[in-house]
Amino acid sequence: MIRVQREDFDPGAELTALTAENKAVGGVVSFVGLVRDMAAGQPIRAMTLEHYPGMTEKKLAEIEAEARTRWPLETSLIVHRYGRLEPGERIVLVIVASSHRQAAFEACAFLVDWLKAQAPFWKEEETASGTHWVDAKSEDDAAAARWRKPPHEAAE
Amino acid sequence: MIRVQREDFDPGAELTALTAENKAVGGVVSFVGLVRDMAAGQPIRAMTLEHYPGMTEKKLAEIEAEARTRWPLETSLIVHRYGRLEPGERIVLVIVASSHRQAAFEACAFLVDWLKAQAPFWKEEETASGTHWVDAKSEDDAAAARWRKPPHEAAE
Amino acid sequence: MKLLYFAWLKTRTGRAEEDVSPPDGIATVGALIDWLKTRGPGYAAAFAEMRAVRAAVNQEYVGLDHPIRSGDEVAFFPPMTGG
Amino acid sequence: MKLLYFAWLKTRTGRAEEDVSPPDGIATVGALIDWLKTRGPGYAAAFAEMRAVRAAVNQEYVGLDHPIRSGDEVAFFPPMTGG
Repeated sequence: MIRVQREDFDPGAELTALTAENKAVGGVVSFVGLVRDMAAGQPIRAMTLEHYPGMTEKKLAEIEAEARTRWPLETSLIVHRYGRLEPGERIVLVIVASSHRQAAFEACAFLVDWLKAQAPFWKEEETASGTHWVDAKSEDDAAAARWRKPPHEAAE
Repeated sequence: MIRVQREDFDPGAELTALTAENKAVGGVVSFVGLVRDMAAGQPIRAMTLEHYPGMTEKKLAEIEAEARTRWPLETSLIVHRYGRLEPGERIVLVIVASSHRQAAFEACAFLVDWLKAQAPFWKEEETASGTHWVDAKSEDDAAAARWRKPPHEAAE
Repeated sequence: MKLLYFAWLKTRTGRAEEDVSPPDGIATVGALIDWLKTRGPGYAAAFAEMRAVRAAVNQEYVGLDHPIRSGDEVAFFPPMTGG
Repeated sequence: MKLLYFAWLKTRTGRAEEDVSPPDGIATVGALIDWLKTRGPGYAAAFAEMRAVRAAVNQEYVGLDHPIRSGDEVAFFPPMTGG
């Protein structure tokens, strides 16, 4: 399941709801991304996440579907916020449940890396010197590239 | 922080409490282990986790300290239950918070693998045919061995 | 044809979206960009650094040689910096 | 010397813990096990499959050659199956 929303979410409530009644789940791995008060060595006051409504939901659903073809998952959830967020606020929640913990860890890391590189969100930061759009980090592309299938597998 | 307890825990409340007021945290990875209703292809009614009081706390604290020497973590928490647990109940919670998501993912996976292999807990399962002690799985040792430092690193 | 601009492409063009009818012969994303750049200094600034511009047609990421037709939704934006 | 038994070692020996005073000359975990096995069929059964027995002295995992002394807490258990 995926949700794109302005408002905050409750990680514990999502986690409980996601796995209630599914007793095949042995391990649940979750990721919560938070706004940090520093970015590139500079204090930041807030950030604003802009997104592409419609396409964002579509890309998140594609990413989730891809994870479910790669790992044997019982269930999964991606919640991503947009709008202005201050340090300490939650940005994104990814929860993956599987009967096997290793699958859950890998799929959750994959989803986070992949959505950072593939989901249409753009971050604007507010610092003492004004607001500016954040440049894409090559480390985010590198993290996503870890999960790219080698050509001989992709061709199968 | 580590806790060994009979009673259930609230993953969302723990997560919120752990990262409140720490605005250097960018990513929080958590693992919740749940009792499955099947084990080795057999339906199970319940399981009972026995532990070695005192030594359990000591080993968990050692494992957590080891993770904090290996990754730059802001904070971490391990909560492990003991006693009789039914399918769907929570067994263990591991939360790791870092300014960098990759460190949080790796440290959380390390802690879960390592505690399964190193923490003094023993599992007794109740099935239709009675109760029996569960044998250690070689895959758990293999998972823990992934994190063993090669000899030349360990010697440094 | 509906155009959408995000992040600093929106700031530079001065608009989040617009409807345009490019002249005949504008058949690819790249040709559309070349045409847009003639429409004023804001557009020229938005598309000055093509290394940092990404495009989507009908909500799929595409390259500059991707065909476009009337009725398409074409979006321009910098590389994603989400989460 | 305090002995602790967990999981099926507890079931087989019939006790969770006990205080023992092994005779002089019992200086290692292995020697202690050999002595315990002479104390009855439950002990013999508990230590019959040594491949599946682990030990800790004063809450540290040790091998069979680890020294023991009076006042130690010695625990016996199968490989861990936690979480």
